[in-house]
Amino acid sequence: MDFNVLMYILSGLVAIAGGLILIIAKHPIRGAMGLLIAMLALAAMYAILQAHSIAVFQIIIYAGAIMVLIIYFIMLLDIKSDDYRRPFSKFFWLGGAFILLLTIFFVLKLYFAIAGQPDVFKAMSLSANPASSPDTFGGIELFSKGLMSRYLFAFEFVSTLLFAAIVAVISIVQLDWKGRKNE
Amino acid sequence: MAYQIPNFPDMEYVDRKKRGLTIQVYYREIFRGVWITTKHFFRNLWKWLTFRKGGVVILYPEETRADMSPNNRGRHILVQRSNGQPRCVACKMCATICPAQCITIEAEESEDPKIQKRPQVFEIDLSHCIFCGFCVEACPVDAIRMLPETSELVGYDRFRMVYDKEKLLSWHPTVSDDVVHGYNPNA
Amino acid sequence: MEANFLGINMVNFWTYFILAGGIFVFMFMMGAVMSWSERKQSAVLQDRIGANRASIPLPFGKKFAMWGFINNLADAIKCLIKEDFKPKVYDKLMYNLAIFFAFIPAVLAVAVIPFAGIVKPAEFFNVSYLKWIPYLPEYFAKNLPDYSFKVQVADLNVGLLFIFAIGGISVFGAILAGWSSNNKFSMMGALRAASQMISYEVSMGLSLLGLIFIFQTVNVWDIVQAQNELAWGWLPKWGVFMQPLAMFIFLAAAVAENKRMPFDLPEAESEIISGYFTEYSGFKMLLFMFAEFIEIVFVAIMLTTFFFGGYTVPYMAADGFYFPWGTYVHLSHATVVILQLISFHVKVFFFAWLLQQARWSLPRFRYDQLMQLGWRILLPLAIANLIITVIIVALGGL
Amino acid sequence: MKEVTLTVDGKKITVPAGTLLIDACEQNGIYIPRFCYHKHLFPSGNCRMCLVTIEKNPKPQPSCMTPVADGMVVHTNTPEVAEIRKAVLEFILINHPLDCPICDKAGECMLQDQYMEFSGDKSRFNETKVAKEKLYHFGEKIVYDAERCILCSRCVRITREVSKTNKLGILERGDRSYVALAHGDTLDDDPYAYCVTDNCPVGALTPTYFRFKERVWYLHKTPSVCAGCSRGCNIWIETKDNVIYRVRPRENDAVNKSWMCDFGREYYIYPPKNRAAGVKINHRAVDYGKFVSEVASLLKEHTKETAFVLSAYATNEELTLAKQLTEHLGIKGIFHKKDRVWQESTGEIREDDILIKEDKTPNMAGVKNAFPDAKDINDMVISDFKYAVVWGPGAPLDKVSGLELIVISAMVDQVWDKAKYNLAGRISAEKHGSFTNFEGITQDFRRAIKGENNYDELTFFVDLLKELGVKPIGRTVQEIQNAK
Repeated sequence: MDFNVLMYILSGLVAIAGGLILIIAKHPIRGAMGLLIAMLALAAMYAILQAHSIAVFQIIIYAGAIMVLIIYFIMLLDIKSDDYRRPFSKFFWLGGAFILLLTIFFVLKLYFAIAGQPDVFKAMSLSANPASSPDTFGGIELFSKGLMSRYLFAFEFVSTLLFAAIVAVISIVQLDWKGRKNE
Repeated sequence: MAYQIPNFPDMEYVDRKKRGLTIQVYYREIFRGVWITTKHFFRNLWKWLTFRKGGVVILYPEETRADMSPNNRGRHILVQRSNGQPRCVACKMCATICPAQCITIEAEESEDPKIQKRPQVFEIDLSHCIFCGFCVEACPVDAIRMLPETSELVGYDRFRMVYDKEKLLSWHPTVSDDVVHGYNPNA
Repeated sequence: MEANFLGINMVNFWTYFILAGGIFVFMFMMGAVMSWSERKQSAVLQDRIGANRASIPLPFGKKFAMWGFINNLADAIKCLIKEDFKPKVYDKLMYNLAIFFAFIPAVLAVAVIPFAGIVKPAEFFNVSYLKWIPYLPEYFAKNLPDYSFKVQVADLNVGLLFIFAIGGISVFGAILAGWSSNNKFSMMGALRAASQMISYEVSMGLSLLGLIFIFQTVNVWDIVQAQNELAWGWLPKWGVFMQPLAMFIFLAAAVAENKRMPFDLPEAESEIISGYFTEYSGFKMLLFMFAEFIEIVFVAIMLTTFFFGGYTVPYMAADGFYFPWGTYVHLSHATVVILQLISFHVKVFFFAWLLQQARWSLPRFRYDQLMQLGWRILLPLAIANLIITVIIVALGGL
Repeated sequence: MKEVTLTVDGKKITVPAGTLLIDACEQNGIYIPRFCYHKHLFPSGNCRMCLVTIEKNPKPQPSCMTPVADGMVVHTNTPEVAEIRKAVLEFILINHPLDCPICDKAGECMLQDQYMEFSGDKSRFNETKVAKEKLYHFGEKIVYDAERCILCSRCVRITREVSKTNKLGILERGDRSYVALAHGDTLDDDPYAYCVTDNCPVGALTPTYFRFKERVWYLHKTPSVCAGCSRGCNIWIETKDNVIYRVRPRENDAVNKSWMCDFGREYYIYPPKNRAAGVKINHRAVDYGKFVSEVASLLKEHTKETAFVLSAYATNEELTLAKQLTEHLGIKGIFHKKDRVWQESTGEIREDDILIKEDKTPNMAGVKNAFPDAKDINDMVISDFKYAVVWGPGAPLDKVSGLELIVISAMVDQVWDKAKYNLAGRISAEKHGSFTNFEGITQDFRRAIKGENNYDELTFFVDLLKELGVKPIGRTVQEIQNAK
């Protein structure tokens, strides 16, 4: 067992815990904090996998910018924890069963993936894998080159998608405003 | 743009609508301000390093100001009659005018029917007092005055700041017993 | 000596453990020094006397006051033992969590800052004036003859971005503290802090982009190294010479980012009491204050590192001075490292002093002025600076 | 009645014939200064402050002695009248000692007010003032200061016309005159003695209970109704920091004019020592909510066996709720009692033909209005009942001692100690409400001081009704009065 692997598994558990908090927490701001924990844990996982630039961008963009905005707006809306307390839907059991099946599927897949390779943890460790150093894998240089050449279209296309989403949201909200004015 | 004001070389008038970039980015004024404070800083620092007192303020309460005004309104005293009783007739004019409401008076019947009324309790909470001197002006019989010095008002306990009748009478400027017709400052 | 535990090189582990601990202690001490200089420096520059009362009594009626430094000790003790007031109705978890969000980023971001150059322990102790140290010289010469390390906790490939990432997280401290306190003033402070920090982070990032273009790296170690090179044979390539405008933009943006005077709107005491930490008391309030003092030091460290050559001394290489007129002065390895450390600390102390000086000289901005400065002056200036830099770099200048 | 029309300051006014000019002016908004004239006393016309000029009259006339006449043309604001007033004030102030700082009247002194309004001149009197007796005890109740006295003779007329004891008189002549009692006499046995202090225009007569206690500008006045007897005199309760310092009559021509008896004042000023406190079951303090629910369930179970003994100290609003409660529960055994009866030993007067009534409770008429079927407690047949709600003090012990008692009272008496359920109530100075006096006049009063007990009878009945699942007629005095 490598220290990196230990930390990796730990980060993964923290990320799952954060996701659970996001779903379970009654107050939206606690949910947002759960999401933040999940984001930070994901960043830690990227960092352990030597993808330093993705880790840092994960924190800057998601944890630093988007989460701040989300919490900012939750804070401004002054939501009490009772506002969103609703009984479980009747589809709860259906959804729960689906999630359980999914979990079992992934656990099994993981088990079969690891079972065939006794050195899987060693392969993940830094000392045993000199090929994956920042200069050859996760560094800012390679990241930028990839982003600006091979994945440029996808990157820009995603931004168009986000733009479309923003326009859609604004149009929906404006429709709502118009409806309210008529009331 | 900034304009010099005649006779006041240090002051500048800034027209808000015509502010130039130098003013808008604030850096020029920031450096000017920091330059002034830095001059003070190093001047005082040099004094400290040469074992002199850097600040112009006093080390209260060890030091008292030599230039304290003789009219300074410090702690209160109650003026006494020749027999040591306070001149105060417990009329509560001072308590009424007091903006800080720090004076507590309880009256009682005096043995002397000419005096009739005297204070049983007379307390000034000097931790509330704002030293405005209204009580001195309101007093119809010149029974309360204020001394210039204040240094005794330092204490580690707020209850120490409540001056009762005995404490206020501990100063002994006895004056004539003529209650009604004001006071003679030379008495 | 290549001991391994869970795949960790134990020599490296102990080196960085001691280094990280040392830098942590350094930041704490600087925080204490700042809280002292906040009092004493302000007093001296305002012709006052300043803190001088708290003292440790010594025999013969003497008092050990240390020019008011004991006040810090008294403050800490007081804050530890005094009653911890809490709001009547508040979000307990967030209220307590906010302190960590405010305090940890302040000390975490220093991890990528180099405090000195490469140190070779075996060579380090091999100088005449360090011979008196027992055991260590022999130990390093015998066991680790070739071992060397950088005086930097984490030499990250993305170090500069890491600083921004941590800076982005530190907003949560203010937001959560203000929101969870259930107080209008705290809330106001939190809103102000959040919008101010988001706004100024843009200008701060853009001002540093020029440097990244010139030095072609975001690795902090490489940036510092690049600043030790000479332009035209005589001028050190310090950020302030390469990017003078960016230095001013960065200074303003960093001070605003850290909510310091003259941009301390989030805790403007004349308007909103203590802003987002109004409802904190005792040791919790002390931690907020301490985080703020540490942030001053961090701004000073960033200025030093990115614009004033970091730990480097002009014209000094790893083996001595190479002056532009051709003179060469040989220095031993230990001397070089010590000079680098001194250089770094002198610069940091100077900028910390300067920031305090500005804090006690300047009046607070109005909130609209603050936003105007951020978005309408600093941001366009930073962009213009960036464009010019890009053009010059593209044309192959410098 | 015949009406006359006259002109005052160019304004035509019409008043009944026989009205005094000073009253006619005041009814029409023209205030004429006065010292000796009092609305409810026979005018004496000795202070000369109310002099006005009447056309076709060679000299200014005292308006308090002049009945109106048809076609009269009166001037009250001419320079001549102002000069007269200044001269009169200067004359009065010649021997007035001006010891306002130690005078209890300062702040409500007619001489101060009228000097500030009509004179404001500096004293031209350089000679020595006449020294008189400063401290002269008219018994234990009243202190007389002859120096301050302006000899208006109001006090003399009060003893002559109101209390009809004729105790006071003015002795000597000129600047030696003073008010005095007969040798060896006191005002202590005059039941209206304090009225002379209220109506003294200066601080010459001061009541000992208030002497030097507090300056009058600190006092907060609350309109109230005296609960001392069924007359229901209108009073001002004057308080500071939740302490009653002084009680004075409030003018009401229909009930008490400007007077009230001394027993009524002492009823408020000397707080009773036997005040009840707390909410108790079996003499142990319990939660108020628990008390209400237990009493409610008890009353619900034992409706037929419960006697409901009303208090004549209760306000009309409380009685309204009590009526709603008894009607809802169907309690048949309702009795009224006299909470306080006259006792000769206290020195109190049983009844006189001025104000004091024999019925020493304030609201017996209200009780009889609300519960016309209620019987006197002395007619109660004990064997019919097992439980009794006793409201107010003074229930005869032999009637209720065998029952299980729920006592709601502001005072501790023998019944209070015998009770299983105790709830301490409030006295009338501590609550809002209204009393109906023996003549059937219903008068509102306001709360003057905050009582030590958190619960008054009104809230208790409201909570009891809520506990029983009934919507009360109103939750506050205002709501109940509006509902009626």
